Amino acid sequence: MPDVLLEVRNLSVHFPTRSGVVKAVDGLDLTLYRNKTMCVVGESGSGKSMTASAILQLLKKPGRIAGGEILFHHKNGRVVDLAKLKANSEEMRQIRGGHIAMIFQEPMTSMSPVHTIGDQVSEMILLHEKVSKAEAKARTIRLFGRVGIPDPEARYDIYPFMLSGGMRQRVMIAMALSCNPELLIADEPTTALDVTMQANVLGLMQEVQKEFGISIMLITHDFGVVAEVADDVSVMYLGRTVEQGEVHDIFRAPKHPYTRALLNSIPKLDAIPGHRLTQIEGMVPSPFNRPSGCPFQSRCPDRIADPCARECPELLDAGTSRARCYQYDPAYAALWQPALAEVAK
Amino acid sequence: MTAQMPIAADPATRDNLCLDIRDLKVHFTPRKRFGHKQQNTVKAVDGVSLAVPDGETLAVVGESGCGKSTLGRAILRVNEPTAGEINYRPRGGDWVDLATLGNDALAQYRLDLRMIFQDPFTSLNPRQTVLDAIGQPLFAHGVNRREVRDRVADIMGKVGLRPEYMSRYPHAFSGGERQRIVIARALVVRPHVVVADEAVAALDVSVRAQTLNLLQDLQDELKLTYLFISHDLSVVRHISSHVAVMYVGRLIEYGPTETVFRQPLHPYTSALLSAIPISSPDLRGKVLRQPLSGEVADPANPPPGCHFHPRCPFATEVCRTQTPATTPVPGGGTVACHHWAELSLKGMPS
Amino acid sequence: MSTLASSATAAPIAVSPTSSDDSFEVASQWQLMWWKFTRHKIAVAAGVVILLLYFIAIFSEILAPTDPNKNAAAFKYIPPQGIHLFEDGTWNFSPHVHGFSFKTDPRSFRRTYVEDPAKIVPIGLFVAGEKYKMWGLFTWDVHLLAAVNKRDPFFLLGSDRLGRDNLSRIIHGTRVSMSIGLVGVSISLVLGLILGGISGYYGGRIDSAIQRLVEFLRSMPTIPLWMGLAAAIPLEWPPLYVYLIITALLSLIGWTSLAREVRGKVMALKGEDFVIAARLDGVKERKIITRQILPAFASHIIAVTTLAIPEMILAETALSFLGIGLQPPVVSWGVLLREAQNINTVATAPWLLWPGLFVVIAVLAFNFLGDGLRDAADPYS
Amino acid sequence: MLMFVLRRLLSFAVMMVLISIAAFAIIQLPPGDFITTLAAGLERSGDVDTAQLEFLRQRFGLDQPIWVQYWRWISAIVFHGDFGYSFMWKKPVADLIWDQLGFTLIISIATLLFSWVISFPIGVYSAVRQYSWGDFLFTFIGFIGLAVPNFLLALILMYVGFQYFGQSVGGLYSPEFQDAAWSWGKFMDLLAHLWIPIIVIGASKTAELIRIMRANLLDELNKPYVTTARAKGMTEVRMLVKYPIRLALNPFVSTVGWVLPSLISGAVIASVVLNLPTVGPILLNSLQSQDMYLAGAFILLLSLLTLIGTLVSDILLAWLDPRIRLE
Repeated sequence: MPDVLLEVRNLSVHFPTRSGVVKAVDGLDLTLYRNKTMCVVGESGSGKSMTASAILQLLKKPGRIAGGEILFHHKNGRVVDLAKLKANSEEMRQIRGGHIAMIFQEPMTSMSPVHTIGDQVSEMILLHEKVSKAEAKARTIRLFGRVGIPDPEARYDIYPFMLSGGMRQRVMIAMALSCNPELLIADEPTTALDVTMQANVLGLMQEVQKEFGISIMLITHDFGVVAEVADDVSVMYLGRTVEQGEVHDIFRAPKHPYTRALLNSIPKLDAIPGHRLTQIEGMVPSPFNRPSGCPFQSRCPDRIADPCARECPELLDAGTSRARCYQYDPAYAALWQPALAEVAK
Repeated sequence: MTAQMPIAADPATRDNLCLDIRDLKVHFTPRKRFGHKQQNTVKAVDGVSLAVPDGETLAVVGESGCGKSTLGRAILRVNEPTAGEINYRPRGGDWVDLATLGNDALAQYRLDLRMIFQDPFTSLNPRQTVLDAIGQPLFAHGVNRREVRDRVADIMGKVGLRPEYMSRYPHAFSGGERQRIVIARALVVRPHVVVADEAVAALDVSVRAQTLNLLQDLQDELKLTYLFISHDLSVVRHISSHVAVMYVGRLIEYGPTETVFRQPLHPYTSALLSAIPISSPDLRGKVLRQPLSGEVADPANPPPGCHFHPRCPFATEVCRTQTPATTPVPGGGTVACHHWAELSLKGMPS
Repeated sequence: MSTLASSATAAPIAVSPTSSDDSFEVASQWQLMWWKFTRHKIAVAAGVVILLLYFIAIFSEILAPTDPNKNAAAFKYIPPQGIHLFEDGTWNFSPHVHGFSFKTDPRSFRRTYVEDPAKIVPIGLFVAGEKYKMWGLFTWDVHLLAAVNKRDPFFLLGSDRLGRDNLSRIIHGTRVSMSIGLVGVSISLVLGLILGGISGYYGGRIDSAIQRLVEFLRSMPTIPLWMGLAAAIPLEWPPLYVYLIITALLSLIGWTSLAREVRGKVMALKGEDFVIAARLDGVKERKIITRQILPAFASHIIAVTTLAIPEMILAETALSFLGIGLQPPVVSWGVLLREAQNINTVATAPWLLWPGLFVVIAVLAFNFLGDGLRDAADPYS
Repeated sequence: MLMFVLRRLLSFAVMMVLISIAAFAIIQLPPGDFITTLAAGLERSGDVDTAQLEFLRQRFGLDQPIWVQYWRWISAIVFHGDFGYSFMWKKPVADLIWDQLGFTLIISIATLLFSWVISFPIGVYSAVRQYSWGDFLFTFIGFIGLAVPNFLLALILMYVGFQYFGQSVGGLYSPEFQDAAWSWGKFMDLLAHLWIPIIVIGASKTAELIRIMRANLLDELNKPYVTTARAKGMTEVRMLVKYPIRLALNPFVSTVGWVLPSLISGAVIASVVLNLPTVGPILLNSLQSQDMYLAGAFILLLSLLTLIGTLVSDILLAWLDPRIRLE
């Protein structure tokens, strides 16, 4: 039985706006294990980044956690509900950086432009550990070397604008690793990078995961990234997890119609060039205008009006993975049997 | 400086082309500011020769700063070429060099060569209705309003938008729908060549497939030629028949997509291909990565010789001093590498 | 290059066209802005105040109880009178104010006025009073609210050292002060649009030249500069000339901030994809400027212009207050405040500070309105 | 950094030349030359000294072309510190201006510091507690501060002081120190009087700076690096001070470039009302009586002060911001 590190249960994040409350995250479930990489995949508006901010209580105003639990399992077995902690409490601040570190999409704007990179990294060490400044600096330089920044000693005193995008993201990774966290949340860490840089940064993340023994929660829209690094996958659509499972299972046998459609819609290198892509009809609904019932029903090829328009079921056992679809509800599964038989033929 | 050979100089092969670009250069010289050091000229496109086959899709790939967007924009004369030829052959017409045409002479070809922009939010004027946006080229060329309405309605149907929405403003549409409007604006004049600059990069995954399918359908229906500029190699492999790889302003490899992806001849192409994320977790560990060290060179201050030599594992003395010539290779492609014949490089990871 | 669709494209306002709320979809930019503006209650109220001030400015002859330059040696420094609607002690409707009698302080021999309830000064609406030339076109004598007998003292806001009616002077001053803001800003706007537009559109050497000029003008301390220039105006020039010259002087410096805004906007817009698209579509350059670029920042410029008007008003007030701006007999709020320059005068006749209140109200209203317009100018945020 | 300072110094010099031309042009603006004006005045008073008039004409080269006149004027200033002659005071200008300029400088800089010290914390408070009651209150006060012209504020303060406290609030000293030599007592007396002009001159700029600081900080608070800093586990206060406030300081410091000119401008007007011994009253006087060398000297020197202020703020900004410093 793998060791659970973080459990998110029925999490909701709400954004009150003039035109009504946007439920950016709406009843989300997620389980992360120690030493594993969990990829959270979704399109814009799926609430994946919001989930990451909610875990560390870093939501931008007026967003707030409207319900649910975020259970963090300490090494000693103690379990804390992060959703109940005050955003600026001592305990939350210990968690941030100390137990859960985070890196972001845009490494340029994620760092202060007027402080040296060395200062910004060693500051984290000084915040969480009782070490001298010299010690923190020495450790920072070692980390810079580890994440592949050439000539780390000289780079300690330079500013972020003097580095390339890939180098900046390495600095962010060094910062995240500096206090030996148990979990690294990476929000689209390679989206702003070129493909060669992306490969390097992903490779680095995989290396340090093994070396430091950490879990990674990687948020992305790119199934290629998922295929590269994930152990587990959680697919999100309009604020909900629609499918969660082991990466090989998800790729081999996606269970939720959305996952299936999404995987089919990506041009693959091993496919015949120029073939027609399987496309998902329609557009992602606006958060103000989400369909009732299953959020995907407006675009779902397998939709059957009766159960799908009802309130969506929980994540159900779908064999190799768990999916949030009535097809896997024993009470309704029979409705899809003829169609599935058709597909099987 | 070694002259780069025009690649499609052979008149026999020129028959099936619609664009024949020769030694195109687009240089940006920052204006000298008083009391400041004169900054280096940025050679965004530096001697690119390229043949675009008629009715097919040529993809231009490369990392950010390689000059692929500038190349596309120079062909449409959004950026003025510094030197070189942009030979274009209209349907049933004769070759003409777009690079040297004056604005008036250019105007008629502006309807033949069209552009699709990357960001559907900035490429539509928020103050124009869909009708005015799509119909803009028609209005500008004096087509009467009634006919414009008909043609806009027609093209809206083709790109999958309901013609009833033509009096709406862009803010009423989602990103994917806006991109359809942009596509409709490019196609309403029945063009010949379409330059698509990262046309699907800003779109969501589920919308991207729709848009790529749409582009392919329209190509078949309207016999379009695409110049497809992209950084996404999986998309490029999917959509293009030929591919041109650029590095710091220069074309380093060109050829039929399948050939280039399976058997790249330039070390940079090979490295680029090896960096594509795998498409299935089953392939983990089966793909040999060739991580590139260092950074993309600064186009204002590129290294001498082959611009790629500081990152190239095969670089020798000649690479550091001499610019490699563009050499035709078997299979109809070209490569600009001193050592291509001695190397045996790996293709795409699958 | 790879700005992928994670957050940037998630515009919360982009409602899918399947929605039934059609008014939003077909609403033009101006409509969206208007909707947004009307949500800004303070700005709407400020807009009403400004309309009211301009109404006063347009109809000042009728609204003023009397001629602003009519001297009445007998009624110097009369304090403001209160209006009584009914005949004293009864309910007979008979609007009036009380007259005055003198009282001399036996020790200081200073004459003071004491309201005398016995003296009734009847007042009325649309009374025939002092004759005036309406808009300089035709002679008329109707006043909205005035003493029935035009020789009677009627000073709702008191009188000054020459016994002139403070209220009438303020109302006429409104015309001058409010129009100077408008005229001055119009000149600035023309200069700012042309120079800023050229600077932003063409760039290059012209741009640097204009930018240096802007920097130069901005680094001058404005008041001494204005003072120097204003003092050079010959005293014997007719008031209208002085008015125009002063306005021109104010806008000579005021255009720089507008030019900066215009330049920034034009620079950003000329590289916008939709402008390039228009050019590729074969739209003529002139039409690109008038149809694509100008409308795109017109709303913003209106907001900035609105915010520039109060600065003009303040500058005119300051110059006139110092005595080097507008000269009597022209009345502006600044000219009026000049009467209150001396602390002893203010102590005896604090009502002479009333024009100051008008300045403050006008400036506040323009600032609130401008802020509201600026917020509304970008309907997507 | 050195290159940056050198470049700024160069443009400073160019600006100075342009401003001196502008100041000279203003001197020349009134119709006729001032000797004629002077002669007319002297004739009326009856003591015409033709020799002196001729000397002046020679001295300032009034019979020469305009650029020669400019050169004589400016070269005398630059090389000999000779600003010309005041006909009103019948003294060389150089003997008249320094005290007033000194006071103008003291008051302007004191006001600048006052505005900064007040507006910085209030701006920070308003941004961090956006839409709180305190924020609304300060925003409202800020708007009032913007709308009240400073001379009106001076008049109101004087009126209130006169009416309710029975004391005059003008001037910089109490009567007993007016002509006294410098002493500790006089200095304290100066400080006691200085606050009124500072409030009068600084009110509207303080209001403006509050708004600027608030807007700057709100911008910074929305930037991703703030989230990064929070994600490190910093306390809110420490995070605010180290990052967003530090960054919002940059545009705030650069405001000195235009705040100083407007403070100097404001000091000129307020001094007329408050009867302060700054440049204001004497400049106004000289302009009204067309004592042009005096006026020209003031305009020139006030502009110089302004330019120095801008220069200092630019260098300060470069020192604060590595992106400029290391360019």
